[in-house]
Amino acid sequence: SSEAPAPAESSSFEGERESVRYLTGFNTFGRDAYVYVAEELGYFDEVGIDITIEPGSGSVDVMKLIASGSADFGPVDFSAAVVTVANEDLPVTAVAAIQQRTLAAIVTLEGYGIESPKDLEGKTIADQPGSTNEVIFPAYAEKAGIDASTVSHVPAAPPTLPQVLATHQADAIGQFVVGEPLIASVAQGRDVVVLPYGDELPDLYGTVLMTSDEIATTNPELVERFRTALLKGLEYSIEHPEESGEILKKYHPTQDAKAAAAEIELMAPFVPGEGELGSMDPARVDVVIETLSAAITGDVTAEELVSFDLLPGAGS
Amino acid sequence: MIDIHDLTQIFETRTGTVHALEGIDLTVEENEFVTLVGRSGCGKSTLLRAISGLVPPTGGRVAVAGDPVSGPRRDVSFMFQRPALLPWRSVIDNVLLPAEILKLDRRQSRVRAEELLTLAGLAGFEKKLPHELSGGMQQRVSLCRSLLQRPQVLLMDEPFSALDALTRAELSNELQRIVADESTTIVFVTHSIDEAVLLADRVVVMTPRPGRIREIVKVDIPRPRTLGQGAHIEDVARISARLHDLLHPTNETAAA
Amino acid sequence: MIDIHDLTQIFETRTGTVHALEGIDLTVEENEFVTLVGRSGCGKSTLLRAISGLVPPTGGRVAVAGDPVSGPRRDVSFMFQRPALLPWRSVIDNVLLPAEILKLDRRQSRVRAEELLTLAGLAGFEKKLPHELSGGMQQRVSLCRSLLQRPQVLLMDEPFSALDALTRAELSNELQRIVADESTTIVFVTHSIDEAVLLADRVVVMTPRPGRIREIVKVDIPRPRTLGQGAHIEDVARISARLHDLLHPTNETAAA
Amino acid sequence: MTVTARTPVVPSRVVPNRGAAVRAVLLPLAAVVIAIGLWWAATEIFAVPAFIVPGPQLVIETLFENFAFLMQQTLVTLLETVLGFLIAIVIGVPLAMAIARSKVLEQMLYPLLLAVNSVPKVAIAPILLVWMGFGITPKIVMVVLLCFFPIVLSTVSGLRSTPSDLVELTASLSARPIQEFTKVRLWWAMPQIFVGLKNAITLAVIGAVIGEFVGASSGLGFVIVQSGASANMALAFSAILLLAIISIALFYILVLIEKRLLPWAEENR
Amino acid sequence: MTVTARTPVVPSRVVPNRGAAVRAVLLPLAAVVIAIGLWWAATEIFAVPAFIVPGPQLVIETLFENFAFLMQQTLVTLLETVLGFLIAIVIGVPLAMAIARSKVLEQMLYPLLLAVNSVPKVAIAPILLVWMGFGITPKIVMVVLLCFFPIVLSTVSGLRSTPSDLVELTASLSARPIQEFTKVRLWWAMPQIFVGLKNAITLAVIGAVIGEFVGASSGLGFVIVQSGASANMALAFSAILLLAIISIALFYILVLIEKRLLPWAEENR
Ligand SMILES: Nc1ncnc2c1ncn2[C@@H]1O[C@H](COP(=O)(O)OP(=O)(O)OP(=O)(O)O)[C@@H](O)[C@H]1O
Ligand SMILES: Nc1ncnc2c1ncn2[C@@H]1O[C@H](COP(=O)(O)OP(=O)(O)OP(=O)(O)O)[C@@H](O)[C@H]1O
Ligand SMILES: Cc1ncc(C[n+]2csc(CCO)c2C)c(N)n1
Ligand SMILES: [Mg+2]
Ligand SMILES: [Mg+2]
Repeated sequence: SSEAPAPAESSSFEGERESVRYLTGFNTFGRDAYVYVAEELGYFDEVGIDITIEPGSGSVDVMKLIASGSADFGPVDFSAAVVTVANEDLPVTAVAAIQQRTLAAIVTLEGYGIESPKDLEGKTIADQPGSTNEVIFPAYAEKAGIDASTVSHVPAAPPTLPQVLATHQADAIGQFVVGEPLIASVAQGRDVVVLPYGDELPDLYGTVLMTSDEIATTNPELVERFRTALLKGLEYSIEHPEESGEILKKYHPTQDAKAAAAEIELMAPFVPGEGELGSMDPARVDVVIETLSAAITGDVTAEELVSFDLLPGAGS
Repeated sequence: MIDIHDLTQIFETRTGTVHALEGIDLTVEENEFVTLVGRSGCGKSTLLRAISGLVPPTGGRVAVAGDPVSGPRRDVSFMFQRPALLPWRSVIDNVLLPAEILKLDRRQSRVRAEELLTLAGLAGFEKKLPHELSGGMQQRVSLCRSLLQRPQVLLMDEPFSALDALTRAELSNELQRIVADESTTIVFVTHSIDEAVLLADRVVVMTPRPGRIREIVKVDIPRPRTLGQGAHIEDVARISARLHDLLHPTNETAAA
Repeated sequence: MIDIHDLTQIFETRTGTVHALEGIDLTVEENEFVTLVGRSGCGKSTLLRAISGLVPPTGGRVAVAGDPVSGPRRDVSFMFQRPALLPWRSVIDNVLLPAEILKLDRRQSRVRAEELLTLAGLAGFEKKLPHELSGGMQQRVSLCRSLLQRPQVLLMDEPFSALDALTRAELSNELQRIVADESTTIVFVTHSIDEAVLLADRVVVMTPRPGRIREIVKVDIPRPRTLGQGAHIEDVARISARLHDLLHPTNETAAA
Repeated sequence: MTVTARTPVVPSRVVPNRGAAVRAVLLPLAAVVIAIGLWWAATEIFAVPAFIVPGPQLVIETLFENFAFLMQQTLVTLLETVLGFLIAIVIGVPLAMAIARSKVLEQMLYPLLLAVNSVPKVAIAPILLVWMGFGITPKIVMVVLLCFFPIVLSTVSGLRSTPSDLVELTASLSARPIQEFTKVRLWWAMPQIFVGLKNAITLAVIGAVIGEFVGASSGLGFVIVQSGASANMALAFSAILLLAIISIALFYILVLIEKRLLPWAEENR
Repeated sequence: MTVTARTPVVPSRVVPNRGAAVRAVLLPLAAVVIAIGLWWAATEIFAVPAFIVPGPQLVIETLFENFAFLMQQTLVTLLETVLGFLIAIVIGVPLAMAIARSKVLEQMLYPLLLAVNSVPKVAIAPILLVWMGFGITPKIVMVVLLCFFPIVLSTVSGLRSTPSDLVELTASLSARPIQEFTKVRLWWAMPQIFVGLKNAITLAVIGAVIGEFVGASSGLGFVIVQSGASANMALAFSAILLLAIISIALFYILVLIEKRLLPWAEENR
């Protein structure tokens, strides 16, 4: 994993140090840079945490690994968390929002005849079967007033999606908003058209920081320390995208600092919300559950999904 | 040494049943040299395998040294009709195989192996691989291998078939010496009446399908014997003629 | 029919060079029956292979029917020292292999194959697989196979080594009939002096390492011949004795 | 003092041995039962959560709940597997034949085959999709890519290991190369070719699944992706179970064909 | 009228033939050059965009730009591959030995091995992670899982195909089973075991890559996932190129060992 960076300043933490295993959301792209920023700037050190960062492989895997105790914290798409926790009873819980609005989007190219959600009717969307984007789509379609039955979904593995779009094998693909530069790089000069789900479904959260129910109940103090440091890194990174890109590249030399900075800039508007950075609203969570009800077979409550008492500004 | 009673061997194949041996009764004394003769396919090899314990008989009993045979024994050595050399081993290592398996003394075995190879005219070929040898040379390697362990009982299936008369004579002499010096019991298959008479105390004549013993001919000529020479030329001729008759079907009635 | 001039065959192996043949000069006339005798390992099989074109000679020239040999010929048939049967083919299908390869008439070939098998005492075994046969039976299948195609030249490497005297005699007769009726030229390796004399027009005696021709002995006894019988018993004895002398090293000086 | 063993020295194949036939069914069954038992014990005793490894009851329940659907998907995957496998044979055996005959071809082709073989197929998924679309073609291509190499390797080795005795026999009959091949080498190589085929058939199943991972809306690979994406491990495991059954069934079909076709082979006697 | 061919009938191995040695290097090289030429032509002529298939120049440029980094990743993958491969041999050969001896074991174990073998490994990658963490262990386990089956299959077949002649020979010497195995069957099986190993080594490379697809932060598999996700096909292809080179190198190391160890084998004569 990552080499230990020189602490920015000698540790000011007095208590007992703890080790934390952290998973990124998916690999090591700009959208996950904030954890490296936090480490590089010594934020974890300040709170007495020795962190190990492993690249994750998507929301569901991250939840599984946290639930089974193989990792302690990780970012998970909240919509994926709602559906998975509801259906499969994973003992995981959210302890902070990373993005207040969902990054999920439909992405297409100029000239494919899609300018607004309405244009999706009669078109094909390529996406991984069962992915969050696909799962949310019916709710999105309803809100946007599209007849979902006229839209056909083409199954394709995530790494193939940009190529599938660029070669017009499909009219649109499921992506996160931050994927825009990636799509632009293969679009051969065409403009990228992004239709964020957040436009129609403003209540959906984006990524949230999750930990296991066990850690949340037995070690709330660690959760708070960790969450504080991570959010500090997040805040710094959206304010300093360029520098964050460089930091990421330092940890992962194959990453392109500019591309990472671009992702962070794209992500920045989705991070802050009404309240404190990272906060979540029980009423909104209920709306999210309601919105996704079509994909949910089990029962789930907001409290099962989110540890409201551990959220930023929850009074501690 | 070897007691065979009412031995029967049947092979079932996709295309029917072959009665290879039927009602074989034979006793071979310790230190006796018995040769088996009979037409090709009459069951000679099968009989040797039954004695060796390689193939459990379909019926009847075989005992070696008083013990019923239920599998191969360490004191019985078998020289197969085909050389059965290990293609990845040099000549000397092929000959040394029994020493390795029976855990005999390494150095002594090596000395003996080299002696045997020299005797068989294979000096200088110790390091060759089997496929670099002629057919007769391969057979001689196989012969040396079967002699390495100084067994109590030696079962030999046409050991000289691929050899010229001279090599045959030399190796026959060695075999007679072994029987005399090391009190080995030998059962020896051959197609040569001369060889059968030269070597045997008794010659067992078999008839084919089903393989039965037609007659056992005693060869009461004093040893050492040599081919086509010596005082007992008349005895040899008489016995040879008798064997010839037994093996020849036109003299069918004369036999029995 | 066969012209061999100054033939040399050298094998290079990991462990050194073997001079298998050196300066072989031999001419075999059409319809002649030549036997090769010599001690085991003297190069008889190697000579046959050189004639057949299976192995290009290291030096010298071989011609068959006037054409230099550069590879196997359709009118030359080779019976190998080992049976070389295809384990997945039944007896009859093994015998029919040449017919398939040479695209001979199917029905005729089948009739001939059955005739040959009967002659070789294998009637009833047509459907068996090779591993269900005795050693001698396998050799007979191989013999039948080599006779199927009525070749002009027949190269036979110890075809009777695993056979009993009776079967040997029967098949020898058949071979002589083939030479007489079908004007086949035969080169035949054997270890049996009797067989060499019985069958050959000329006997080629070879000496080992390097393999050279020691002498060629003419057998001018009228045909058909039978073993150990007939009017020319003295001629046979004389020639046999001569061959014995040639093959026997203590009489070294007597030869040459 | 006596040996009265009456057991004939008969390969069980020849005189159909009832015990053997029963054993051929009972033993694998026993093994499967034991395996499922261990699986159950492992999940129960170590309290492995169902979202990591679901217990057998749950998986089998799920399997029967979705039986009709899963059978349909199984058929899709089976079809891709079998088609790709047959194509791999049709390509692989002649290729192996050419390679076995010619050192030059071997030295030129093996590095290329190895290169193709070592490419992680998932990594070239976009190429396949762009090139061949979402139909059955890319799945079949994936199957062929995954399973032709063991066929080639085993066949080449089998053809090359033909004893020189038998090669000389055909040579002495002036057999043409194709005759040498069809009458001798191919048959000699058969037992080894079957080893290659048995290897290939299990890879073929994997190939079909990977093909479906890349872009499919049916097949067991699709089921695994979809259920994996929602952490529905019970459904994923039912699909995996069906894959295992397909693999085992296809493998034993090959074993049966082999025993029929090659009764003379040393291993089948 | 005369045959004056002076070519000795000598396997080229015996008298080191310079031409053959040169050919053994030049021909594969030629093949690779041709392949790269075709690749170049395909991308140029059909104007395939670089985000689908990058041209060779671009890939090789990228490779040299990231040379030190890629070498590090190559070493990681190589280590996993070789370790896993060796473990697979250590597990596979004794297992094959047991299976070859006992029909009962065969009938019990083969279905299980087949089942394990047919599970799409990517689908169980998270299980391995949960069980074994993010270290090198799950990658090595993946390698073993992918490559032990061909070893077992080939070894069993090799051991079983030992001619009855040779088996009877050891039997007649009252050899213990272990002696029969070490002195005869194992050697007889060697050429076939090597076929299994050659198959296994290419699968081992793939296994390491699949292991790195999930839960790794180094190795060529990691590079491929990362570059694939950012449509950086040039980098992905450099990694694939290095994988191919690893595969080819390991394969030919096996070939060399085989030729050294088994000069008597029909195929090596
Ligand atoms: N392929 C080979 N490689 C190396 N040496 C060989 C090869 N074939 C034969 N030889 C050698 O050539 C010599 C002659 O062998 P050949 O088989 O011709 O003898 P032969 O007269 O047929 O003997 P036999 O009567 O025992 O069959 C022998 O010394 C043998 O070791
Ligand atoms: N494994 C087997 N399966 C079926 N039949 C067999 C088997 N082994 C031998 N036989 C049959 O048993 C009979 C006797 O064979 P055996 O090998 O004992 O003969 P033999 O006397 O040694 O002959 P030869 O002198 O030709 O070697 C033959 O008819 C043969 O076909
Ligand atoms: C190469 C690649 N990039 C991103 C993701 C994460 N992800 C999972 S689903 C999805 C959007 C489509 O639904 C995205 C971006 C992935 N799995 N593979
Ligand atoms: Mg016999
Ligand atoms: Mg010879």
